[in-house]
Parts: sequence; structure tokens; C-alpha cells
Amino acid sequence: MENAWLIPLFPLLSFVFLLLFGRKLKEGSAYAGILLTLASLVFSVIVLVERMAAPASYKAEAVWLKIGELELTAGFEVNQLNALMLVIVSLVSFLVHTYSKGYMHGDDRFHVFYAYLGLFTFAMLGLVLSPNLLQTYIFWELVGVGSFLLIGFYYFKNEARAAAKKAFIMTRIGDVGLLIGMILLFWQVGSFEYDEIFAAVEAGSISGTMITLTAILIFIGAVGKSGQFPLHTWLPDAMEGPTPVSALIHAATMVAAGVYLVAATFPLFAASETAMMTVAIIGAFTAIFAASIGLAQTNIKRVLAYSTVSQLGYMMLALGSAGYVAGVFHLMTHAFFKALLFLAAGSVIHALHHKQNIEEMGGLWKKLPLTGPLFLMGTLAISGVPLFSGFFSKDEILIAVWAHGNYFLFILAVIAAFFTAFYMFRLFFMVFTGEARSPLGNVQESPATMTMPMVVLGVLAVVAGYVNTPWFGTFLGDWLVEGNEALGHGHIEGPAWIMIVATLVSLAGIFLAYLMYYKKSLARDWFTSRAPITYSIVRNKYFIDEFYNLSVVYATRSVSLFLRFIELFLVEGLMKLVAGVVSLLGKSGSRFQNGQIQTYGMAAFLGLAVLLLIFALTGGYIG
Amino acid sequence: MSSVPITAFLALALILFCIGLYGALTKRNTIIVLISIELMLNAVNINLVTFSKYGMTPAITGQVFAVFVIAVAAAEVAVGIAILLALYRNRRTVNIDEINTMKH
Amino acid sequence: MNSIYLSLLVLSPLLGIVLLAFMPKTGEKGIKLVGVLATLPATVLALLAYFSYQGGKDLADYGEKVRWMQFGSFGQLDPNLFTVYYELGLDGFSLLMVVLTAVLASLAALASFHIKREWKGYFMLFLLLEIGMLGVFTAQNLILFFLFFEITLIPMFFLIGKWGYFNKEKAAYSFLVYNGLGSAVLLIVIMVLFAKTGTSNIEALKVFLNTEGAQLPTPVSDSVKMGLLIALLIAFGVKLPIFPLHSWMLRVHVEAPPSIVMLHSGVLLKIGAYGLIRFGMGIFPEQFAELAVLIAVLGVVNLLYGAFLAFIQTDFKMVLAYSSISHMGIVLIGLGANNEAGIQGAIFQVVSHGLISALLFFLVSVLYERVHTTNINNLGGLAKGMPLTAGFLLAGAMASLGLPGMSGFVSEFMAFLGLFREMPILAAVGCIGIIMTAVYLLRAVLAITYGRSDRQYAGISDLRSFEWAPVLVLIGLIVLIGVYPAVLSQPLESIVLGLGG
Amino acid sequence: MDLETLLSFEWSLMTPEFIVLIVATLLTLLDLFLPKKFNRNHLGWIGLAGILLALVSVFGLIGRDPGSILYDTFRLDSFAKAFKILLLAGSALVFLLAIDYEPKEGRGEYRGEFFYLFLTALLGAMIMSSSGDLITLFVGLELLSISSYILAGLRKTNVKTNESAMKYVINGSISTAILLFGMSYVYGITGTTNLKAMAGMLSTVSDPQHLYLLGLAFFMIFVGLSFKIAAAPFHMWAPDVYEGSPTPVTAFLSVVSKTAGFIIVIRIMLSIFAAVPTGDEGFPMLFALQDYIGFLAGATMIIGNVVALRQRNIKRLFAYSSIAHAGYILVAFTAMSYVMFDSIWFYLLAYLFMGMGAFAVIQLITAKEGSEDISHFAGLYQRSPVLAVTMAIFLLSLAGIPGTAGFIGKLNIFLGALMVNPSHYVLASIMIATTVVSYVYYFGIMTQMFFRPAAGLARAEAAATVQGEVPAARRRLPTGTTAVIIICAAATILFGILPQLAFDFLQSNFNQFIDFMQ
Repeated sequence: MENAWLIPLFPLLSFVFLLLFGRKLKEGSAYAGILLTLASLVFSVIVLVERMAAPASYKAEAVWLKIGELELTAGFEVNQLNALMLVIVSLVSFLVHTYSKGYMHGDDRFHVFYAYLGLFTFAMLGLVLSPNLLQTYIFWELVGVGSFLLIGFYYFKNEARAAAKKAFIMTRIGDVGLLIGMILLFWQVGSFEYDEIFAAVEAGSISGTMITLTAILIFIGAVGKSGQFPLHTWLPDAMEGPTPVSALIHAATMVAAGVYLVAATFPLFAASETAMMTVAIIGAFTAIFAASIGLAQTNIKRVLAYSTVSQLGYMMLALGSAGYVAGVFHLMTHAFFKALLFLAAGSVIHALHHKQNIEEMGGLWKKLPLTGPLFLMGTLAISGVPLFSGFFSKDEILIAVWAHGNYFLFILAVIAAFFTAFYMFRLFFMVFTGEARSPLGNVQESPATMTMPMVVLGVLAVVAGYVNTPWFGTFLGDWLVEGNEALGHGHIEGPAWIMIVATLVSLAGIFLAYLMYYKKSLARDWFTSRAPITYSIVRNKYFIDEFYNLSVVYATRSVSLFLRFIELFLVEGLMKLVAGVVSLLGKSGSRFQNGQIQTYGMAAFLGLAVLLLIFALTGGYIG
Repeated sequence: MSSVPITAFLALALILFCIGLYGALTKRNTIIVLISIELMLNAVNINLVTFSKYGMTPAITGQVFAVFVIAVAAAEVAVGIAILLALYRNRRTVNIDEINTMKH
Repeated sequence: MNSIYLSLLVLSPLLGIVLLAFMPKTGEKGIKLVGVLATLPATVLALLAYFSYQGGKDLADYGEKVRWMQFGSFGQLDPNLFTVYYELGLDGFSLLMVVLTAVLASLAALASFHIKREWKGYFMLFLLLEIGMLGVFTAQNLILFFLFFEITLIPMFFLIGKWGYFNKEKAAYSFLVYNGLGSAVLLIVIMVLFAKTGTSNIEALKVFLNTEGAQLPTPVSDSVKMGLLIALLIAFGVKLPIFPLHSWMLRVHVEAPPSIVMLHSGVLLKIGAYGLIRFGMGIFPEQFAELAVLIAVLGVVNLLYGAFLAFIQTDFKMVLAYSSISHMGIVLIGLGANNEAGIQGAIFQVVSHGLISALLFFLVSVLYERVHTTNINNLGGLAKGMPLTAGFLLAGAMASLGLPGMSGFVSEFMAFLGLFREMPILAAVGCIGIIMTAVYLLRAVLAITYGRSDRQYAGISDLRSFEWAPVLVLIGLIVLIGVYPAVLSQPLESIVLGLGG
Repeated sequence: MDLETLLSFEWSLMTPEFIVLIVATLLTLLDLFLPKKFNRNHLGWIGLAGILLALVSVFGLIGRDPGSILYDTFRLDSFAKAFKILLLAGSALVFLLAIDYEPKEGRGEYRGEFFYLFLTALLGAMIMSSSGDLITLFVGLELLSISSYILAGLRKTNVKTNESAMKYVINGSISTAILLFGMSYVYGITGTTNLKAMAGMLSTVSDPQHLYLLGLAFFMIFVGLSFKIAAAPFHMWAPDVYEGSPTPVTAFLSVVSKTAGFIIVIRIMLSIFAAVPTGDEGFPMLFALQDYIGFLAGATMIIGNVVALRQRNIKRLFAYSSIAHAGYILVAFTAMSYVMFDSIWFYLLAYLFMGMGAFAVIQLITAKEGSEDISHFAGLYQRSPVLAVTMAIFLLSLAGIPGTAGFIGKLNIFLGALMVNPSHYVLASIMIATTVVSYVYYFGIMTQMFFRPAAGLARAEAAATVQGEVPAARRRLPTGTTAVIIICAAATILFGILPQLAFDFLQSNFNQFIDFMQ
């Protein structure tokens, strides 16, 4: 555990190494990346195991920056939460590294891709290990850059450029919130260390309003990263990046960082009811809002993107409802099955030569014997079908919400679950069943490097749930909250009917999708024809992007133009004025110099006269 | 004789000076300008002599000074006329307001 | 006490000037070589000083003091009265600035390989400029400071006016007039202090003006002090530049040759900050505290004004120019906070922006060499033709927008840390600037490097030979500071503790 | 007075004056009797030798305690010595210029005058500097003026020259008249023309009417004198006269004659009006009227610098610039600080070198180009870099850039203006602001020299240079001018870097000029 700090260094090494020698290695770069991430995976597992054994959390720090008397430290900490995260991140990262070997095959910037992956993994692991807010923020930003670079990997595509820029800027908006929040906290507590902050919160040395304020500011940061409403629009666009990236960053790890942050600072939130409420409401709203958009998308990756947004909303909802364990649990399961879904989608896209529109797909079940079933597993998991991982975690969340008494939010969550089940199976049926709706060319299954990781994730998508179930015990939960009351209980008891409701709802969703897209006994436009406006609104994602373009972007431009006006007329004008006055003086002076001797004499005489006049008027001396 | 008050002399000098100044600054003919300047200098002489006779502390130096002034004034005018002649040779004019090729 | 180390350091470029004076006009290679070599001694000595300081050497040992001139005949009363010494010295802050200057000078000399004509005159002026800059940071009294300060003025005028781009003469003049006015105001301040206290030594002034009942030739009232401080603010506000006084600096950034702009925005602008901290804050602490709010406000205004205007520029150089304004706003923010965090942040920003803008402008010159335009509308997809340049450009932009792990972040962070303590609301407003920085930089840089690439840029060559050195050195330093800020903070400890309310 | 009283005087005090006088007479006679074909330039060298001799003798006298002869009409005090040095050094340089001066139409029959008139003018200036009596002052002044009238008009056949001389004479005479009128009143109140005696008398004046009269006299005298230093309101003659006169004469007017002007200003003002007590606590009149002088100083600086912006003729431009410099020096005079003498002396010294050097270059260029338009400096850097660089040095010094004597001089003046209490903030600000304005035209010339390509005749030459031929500017560089340029450049830099050389000289030899009033 003392060597946990090594874990992020392996990927960093791969980053540097590939930057320097990648050009020579070409595709060989893959091995460097894979091996190094494997190393960090191994270490993380070791750490996790040790962590299981020894309850006490470990922390090591050194002074990083001295400001007068203030000393800012940097170091690393291992506790239950980040031990778990370490494994999730390094595992998914490792799998994605392997997968990409096949997926990115033949790209002339292959090595760059792996370098970027390394950078991102390094940042993400570092983020997880951070013992204080400052360090968190630092890696938080680095993660953002990693994602920025990978989204913009196809730099020559203007869409990619736009998407990358958008992602960076929108997340940065959130980051500023985080920055302000943590600085305010710093001046309250006098330190960025989590434990000291929590101690201060415990001791009640921070005013309630300040807690609420800082908590919400930090949450804004989380909103930005986790693509929560209203800062969610970047995440779907981020699908411009290569699909493995979507799996790694925009499903499993970085977007989960927001949830992780809230979880990591949970005691702070717990201390403020308002903050909790905000988190819960935003979460719930995002969940249903994104799910509803997912209903009408036709791009395979975008559907998944919106479902990610909605699932993250779920997690936020859980945390906001004091369901710490539920949130983290869902974070874990979601990481697995969503990564699986993305990789599977990736393999579909790979097989169809980068076709992404599901309207053009169909009947791939036969052609992709391995991808199909794996995709189905993922779909079942996310839809919360019993015995799949998603089922347990989602169930935990619902219970937590109910137990916390947010009945309205509970209903929203249930509806969201219904939507989820519906659009996921809509996706599944449209892609894999029926007939191909367009010539697909020759389609064959992806190479092993791509399928193997999917298999691993498939297994996890199924079994991951059993670490924390109402039936076989909830040791994940118990372990997570061990020795820290502030996080709440390992398992919240809830009425049994919730589980049944959840199951029914998801099944209903599946059934509806079945009718519409498989049996076709229910016309596809049954709903759309009835409510065309609603449909177009949903299809256009509630026109959020358009709204932003009209408001924020336009406002910025106009401010700039106004300032330019000032620049031209005030600043420059002032300068010109002064210069003009001087030269005018010069002109009049030289005109007075008219070459007439007598004028000169007259000037002297007038000067004398004026002096004498003043002298006479002042009756003598001014001094 | 001494019934004439000092102020009268001073006033005379002042008036003479002003006339001279006026002439020097307004006349077109350079010769007249030079003459006006002579007037101004003579006003000075009157002052000096007056003071040396009727001043609070009469002293001969005033008159000495006056003599110097007269001498110098003569020299000055001589030079002035000489330059004017040179000018006249080249420009065929003594009108002071035409001597303005250099300006601004 | 009296080592000639600093004199050697400051005057070492003179050697180069003399050498060049005797070289034939036409020997391009030789001239360039001598020009670059001549900047090295200073660099070596500066680094030596830095490391031996890290090794525990006392900076006071570098001090030197020689009687220079004495006004009036007050020798009998007091040999020091109205006497000006030639005195150089170092403290943590000036040490950093000297190192920065020396290093940047060497790199800029390398960048000057892009200069096309009359290398002889160019390098002679260049070296003269370096002397001025080094002197400014080592001068221990105001008059000497002013002397070096003005010495930088002349070479700059010629370097801009002769080797600049299209509108060079106009740029040179507005540089001259603005800075002339600035230094004029500065001179008045200096002379008032000198005339009233009889000394121009900075330390002595600190003591005289801040101890009750100090023996002065003529008393200095608080209102006078305030007036002087405001005058200082204007004087250095021109250099920095502060909002309404900045238009000259835009022209310089656009018209001057990039190698000179490296020095200009890397070091010369920083003289403003240096002066404000050294004299404004050092000599008039109380008054400075009173003005803190004003300064912070000015800082935020600079930050936002620059950022928003950079957002709509079409010339990349213009974007960088406005971004300099914006970043100097952060310096002011740090000073306005007027607490340890803020001041240290400001100083960090001074150094880090020096490095970053130098890097960016060097890349600009590399770019201009190949594509002969800096208009972002005509550029695009350069990542194809010159991936390395593009990559470094992106890295530079990231550093400049305050990416953690690079120097920009540390300074920005500390400045805001400081300001949030004193005036949270204002600071919060300032944070908009952080977002805007990202917006305009990405807009510009991505427009140049990403996107469809015109085939006309397909065949262009990437970084080559001498162009590597500046890029690597600068990136290296930027990252070093970002990862291990102690390299800067450690020399500053004493100073930061000394300053600040 | 009989012979032995005459012999009893310490004539040695007048050695420098005698030397100059003798040389002047000598030159006159030689010029009269030497054959026509004899090259009159030798006269110039003789004159130069004489001046240098006089200079040496002044240095010889430095040790002497202040003394006065001829019943206090002639006094040799620190002030006189210090400023005579300036006058002599200035004239020496002028001579070097004059020897090389060759107008288009040739110097024909008046070569001789050209030299000995300089000497008589110099003599007048020297007399002024050490005269203790209004009459001698006046005579000295007129000796200087009349000689310079003739010098200004020496190129008889040249219209411009005639005109400038005419203007000079008339304005000069008017100023003299005004000056004398003022003097006459002072004499009237004191009844004596001896400065020391006057001071004695005036210190007891209390009758308000007399004070009022003195006030009027003060202004008349000041305006009268402002002509000599070319300061407002009597400055307007300067540009025309400078433009029209032969370049050496212009140099003489702007350097030596200006110095003489300041000498007489200080002499009269300080010895007469500093003595007059005013108000209740006997505040000296001069201080009471400071603000008027300050006002004029400000006006002078502004007019000089602002109008100079619009000049195209180089000599005219320098006329305005010299007006401006007169303004700067007046600031020092206004302040009346402890360092007044030092600062004025040093500034005049600096101005001597930078101004003279600049005029030397101008003479060189204009002689070659045959025109005085600024544009003829274009591309000078290509044609002869050295010349361009030295000119740049002079310009920088005039603009008061650090590292040159001009800067130290300005520094000194500032110090004076600000160290007195109440400080002259306004005046100092005007001074510095106008200095910045002056950057524009000084650097304008540099722009021509360094940035602009050469035009016309010059271009051909530049081309020649490119082909490696020796350009005219470097070909047959006239000895005198070259010497002046070198000396001036060296001195400008030297006193800019090590002003203490001059300061030490002042402080150790002249003991703060305390013997001025005794």
C-alpha cells in the first residue's frame, strides 16, 4: 500500500516513452501501453486486497509549495473508496488498451493515441489517489486535457475539433466552480486536506451557509465533469472521439469522476441538507431528462452517451439521497456494463466500417456471433433485469431514495428506469434483429484483441452485482463505510415491493420495445404521430445547444464587440486627441511666427505688458 | 529752475520711450524704425540724466552711463544701417514688412 | 561586500558589442554566432549565481557599491547626502528576474536567426537591450534603475522601427512616446524622493519613509506619498500595461520581430510588475494597502478586457498581445490581494508568463518563417504539415490557460487564492477570465492547428536544428515550475514574508 | 586717477581678457596688411591658439581669491571663472567650425572679420561675466551683440543672411532699449551703477512706491535680457536668425551667446533683486517674483518644443530646440536652490558639447547637400555610419536620455526644482512633459538617418558605398569639424557616465560660489 504512488506512474511512463519513441515503434506502441497499464492494474489489485485486510486508511504527504507560512502538501491516500476506484479505472483502462490494438489498427497516429491514453490513465489514477482538494483539482484538469486530446484525436475533422473545444470549455466552467469552492473552503479550514476539512465540518467550525455554498460550488465541478444538466451537452458531442475512448473516458472513468468527487467529499455534503437536495434534484432531473432524449436518438453512440448521462444522474440522485453506498455501487457496475456496451458498439461500428446510424443497421445477430450476445448482456444489465449487476445497484438507489423520503424523485427515477429499458432494447432490436436496412458490405466479427476485453467485461457485467445484494449480504457496502459514520450505513433497508416495481418497470420497457421494434405489432410512429411536437423537441435534445448558442455564445461575442468599440474610440481616441492638441499648438505657434520683425517685437512688448498687468493687478507679489 | 519736479522729466522720458516703441513696432520704413529705436534710447538717457541730477542720491555716474549709451547707440545704428544697405543691394527695398522670407 | 560579479554579469554583452563593431557588415554566419555567444556569459553567470544561492551562498555577497556622483556640495555635511552610488545587488526576486532575462536573451538570440538583414546593427542593439534589462533588475538605487530603464528604450525603438513588419515606424513611435511618458512620470517620482530624502537607495528609502521622525532634508507628507504611489502606478502601468494605457503594446507585439517580442513581452513588460512590487509595495506599504482595492479592480478589468478582446481577434499575434494584457491582469490581482499568497502568485505569474509568452512568440516566428501569415482565418490543419510545432503550440496554449502541471496554473492559483481571501466577490468575477482564457486560446490555436489542412501547407518542414533549443528549454522550465514550484518559491520566501499587509 | 593708482591695480586678474583683446587686434592688423592671396584660415588657427591660451590663463587664475579692480567695475570671482571657462571652450569649438566653413559663394574678402569678430564678441561676453557695474555689463553686452549682428550678416550677398541680420539688429536694439529703461529706474532708486553698492542701497529700501518701481524695472530688465537667452517672450527672432546666419555663427549664438545671456541674467538679477526686501519679513524680491520667471520658463519650454515639431529646416529646428533648452535652464534659475549655480553651469557645459557637436554635423551635411532640409539626413547611416551614430549621440543627449551629459544636466535641474520647499512640481512636470514631446522631433531626425533610404544625390553616394568606394562624407573630412565632432561626442558620453569629473571640479574649486555677493 505504501507503493500505491507507483500506480499512476506506469501510465505516465508509457505516455512519455511513446511521445519520445512512438514514431519508431508504430503499432508496437500498443504493447508498451498494455504492459504498463497491466502493471498498474496488478498493483491496484494488490492494494485493494491489502485494503480489504487492513481497515486503517494510509496517507503519505510532502510539502509541495510554501506560501509564506502556508504549506501546501502533495501526496497520496488509500481508503476504501479510492482503492475500489483504482481497480475499476486500471482494469477498464487495461481492457481498453488491449481493445484499441484492434480497433485503431492501421491509423497512422496509432502511437499518439496510445500516448494520450497513457496520459489520461495517469491523470485519472492520480485523481483517485489524491488526498486533498488541490491535488484533486490538478488531476481533475489533467483528466480534462486527456479527454480533450482524445476527443480531438481526429483533428482534421471539424466536428471533432468543435467537440473537443466544447468538452474542454464546458467542463472548465464546472472546474471554476470547483476552484472557487475549494479556495473558499481553504480560507475557512486553512487546509485542502480532506480529513482536516471533514474534521472542521464535524467540529462545526464552518458556518452552515458557507458549507452549503462550498458544497454546491464543488458540485458544480462535478456537474461539469459528469455531464449533468445543464452542462451535459458536451458529453454526446464527445462521441466524435474514437469509440474505445468513449468507453474509457465517457462511460467508465472520467465522467464518473464527478460522482467520485461528490462521494469523496460526502461528509461535506451530508452536513448541508440544501446541498444534498440540490444534488438529488439535479441528479433525478438529469436521469429522466437524458433518458427521454435517448428515446429518440438514432446514432448508436449518442444513445449510449445519453444513457450514460442519465445513469450518472442516477448516481447523483443516490448520493443526494444519502445513498453513499448505492451511488458508489452503481458507479462500479455502471463502469463495467457501460464500458461493455461501448466496446460492443465499437466492434459493431468497426465491423460496419464506421457506420453509426442505427436506422441503417439491422440483423447483425448472426453476423456478429460474439458481439451480439455481449451487447445483450450489457443491455440487460443496464435495464436492471434481475440477476444482472445493474439490477442490484439500481435497486439500492431506489431504496435509498425512498428511504430518504424523496417520493417525487423516486417516481422520476422509476420512470427513468422504464425509459432506459425501452431505449436500450430499442437500440438492441434495431441493430441486431430484423433485416439490414441498408447495404452493410461484408461484415465479420472483430479480432480477439477486441472481443477478449468485451468478454471480461461481459462476465463482470453479470457478476459484479453480487458483491452487494440484499440476499447474499452487502459486504461491499459494509466495507465501504467501515469506520466512517459520516458515510451512512452499508445497506439501507427498504420495502421489498420496490424491487418488484423496479423489475416490472424494466420488463415493461423491454416488452414495449419488443412490440415496437421486434414484433412490429405496434407501429413505430404510434407515439410520434400522436405528439409530433413533443417528438421533435425530444429528438432535438430540447434545443439546449441552440439555446446556448443564442444566449451564451452570442452574449460573449457582443461583449467583445462592445469592448472593441471602446478600444477603438475611447483608448485610441484619447491618444489621438492628445497628439492632436499638441500638433495644433505647434501649428498655431508656427503660424504666429510670420517672419515680420515687428511681430516679434510686438510679441515681446505684449509679453512685458501682460507681466506688468498681472503685477499691477496682484498689487505686487504673488510669493 | 529746480521748480520743475522730477516726475515731469520721468513722464517725458516715459512718453518718449512709448513713442519710440510705437514707431519701432509699426513703421514700414526700416530707417524710421531705427530712428524710433534711437528715440527709446534717448528716453533712457533722459532718465539717467534726470536721476543723476534730481535723484534721491544724485551722482555723476548716471551721466557717464548716458554717455556710454549714446556712444553704443551710435555704433548700433551704424551697424544697422550697414546691414540695411547690404539688404537693399540684394532686395531693392527698405520696407520692413517685405523682409519676411523666413517664417514659421 | 564589493564583488564585481554583477558588473561582469550585466556588462558581459558589451564584449559582444565591441566584437561586432569590428566585424564586417556582411559576414552573416559569424555575426549571428557572435551575437548568440555574447549572450551566454550572462546566462552562465546568472545560473551560477542561482545555483550557488541554492547551495547556501548569501546573496548579499554579490552586492557592490562605488561612489558615482554627488549633487551640490553637501560633502561637508554628510558624504551620503545627495550622493548617488553605482550599486548593484541581488535579492531573491531580482535573482529570479536576472536568470529569466539572461535565459530568455540567449533563446531570443537564437530566435534571431530568423532575422533577414543588417544582422550587425541588430545584434549590437540586441545586446545593448540585454544590458539594460539585466541592469534594471540589479540596480540598487532608483537613479541607476532609471538609467538602465531608459537604456532599454533606445534599442527597442530601433529594433522595432528597423526590423519590424509593415507598420514598424508607427509602432516604434507609439512605443517611444508611451514609454517616454511613463518613464517621465517615473523620473519625477524618483527625483521627488531623491530631492526630499537626499538618497535614492531603495533600502534606505524604505527605512526613511516608514520610520517616524526620520531625519530628512524636507519632510514627506502622507498625501505626497500617495501622490507618488499613484504616479508610480501610472509609470509602471504603461509598461505592464494597465488597461487604458496598453495600445502601444499591441502595436509592438504585432509589428516587432518575434525574437524581440520574446524579450519584450517576456522581460520588458515584467519591469512594470517588478517596479510596482519593488518600489510601490516596498517603499509605500501603507499607501499601497489603501490602493489595494483599486489595483485588484484594475487587475480584474485587465484580465477580462484582454480576454474578451482576444476572443475576436483574427491575427494570432493580436490574440497573444491581448492575452498578455489579460495575464498581466493576474499579476495585478495578486498585488491587489496584497497578502503573501497574492504577491507570490504575482511574482510567479511574472516569471511564468515570461516563459510562456516567449515560447508562444518563438513558435509564431517559426510559423511565420514557413507560412508567412499569422492570420488564423488563412491557417488551419497545420498539425498535418508540422505536427511537432502544432503540438508545442498547443502545449504553450495549455500552459498559458493555466493547466495544472505547468507554471501558469501555480501563479494563477496563488493569485486567486490571495484575492479570494481579501475580496471574494471581485475574485469570483475574475474567475470568468479563467474560462475566457480557455475559450480564446483554444479558438485561436485549434483554428491554426486542427481542422482541414490546406494542401499549400502540406509540404512545409517542421521544427529543425536550432529551433529545438528554445522550445525544449522553455517547455522544460514551464513544466519544471509547474511540477516543482519550489524552484521559484524558495528564493522568494524572505521577500514574500517581508512584503504584504 | 593718476598713474600709480592705475598701476596699483592687480591687472593680472584680467589676463584672459587681455589675451583675447590682443589676439583680436593682432588679427585685425594682420588681416589688414597681409596680401590678399594669403590664406586667412591661418588667422583662424592663430585665434584658436589665443583662445586656448586664455583658457589656460583662466585655469591659472582659479586658485586666486576673488578680487576686483577698477573700483569694483571688474571682479573676478568663482562665478566669473567658472563661466569664462564655458565661454572660452565654446568659442574654441566655434573657431574649429569656422575654419572649415565655406559658403557656396566663397568667403571672399570677409574671411578675416569672420575670425576677429568672434573674438570681440567673446571679449564682450567675458567682460559681462566678470563685471561689477551696470555700465561695464552694458558695454560688454553691446560688444557681444554688435559683433554678433555683423557676424550674422557676414554673407553680404546672401539674401537670407541679410534678412536674419536685419531682424537681429532691430530686435536686439529694442531689447537693449527696454533693458536700459529698466536699468535707469534701478539707478534712479539707488543712485549708483555699481552692483555691490546697489545691493547695499536696496537692502534698505522700504518705500512701497520705490518697491513698485523696482518691480516694473525687474520686468523690463528681465524681458530685455530674455532676448539674449532667446526665452519667451523675446524668443521669436531666434529661428529666423539661426536659419539665416552662417552655421558657425548659429552655433556661436546658440551656445556662447546664450551662455553669456545667462551670465548677465544671473549677475543682474541676483545682485540687484535678491537684495531687495519685500513684505514684512524682508522676503527677497527675486523670490517673491519667482512665479513670473517660472511662468516664462514654462512658456519657453512649451513653445520651443511644440513648435519644433513642425520644422523641416534642420537649423530652424535646432533654433527652437535651443529655445526649449533656455527654458530648462530658466527652471533651474527659477528654483534658486542650493544647486542652482552647479546645475546651470553643468547644463550649459553639457549643452555646449551636445549643441556644438550637433551643429558640426549639420554644417558637414548641409555643406555637402547644399540644403538644410531634414530629408537630407535620410540614409546617413548607410553613407557614413560613424557620422550617423555620433549625431545620434548628440540627439539623445539633447533629448536627455540617460548615459549622456544631457540627462545628468536635467537631473541636476530637477533636483534643484524639487528640493526647494515648496517644490516646483508644476514646473518640473512641464519640463519633463515637454522633454517627451522633444523625443518626437529628435527621434524624427534619427528616423531619417537610420530608417529612411537615402534620396537624390545621397542615394548615388549610398550606391557608391555599396560598391565599396569611399563616400564623400568620409572622403576629405575637414579637420576642424572632425575634431569638434570627436571632442563633443567624447565629452557628451564622458560627462554622462562620469559626471563626477565635472562636479568635483566645481565643488573643489568654486566653493559653492559663495563669494558671488561679496
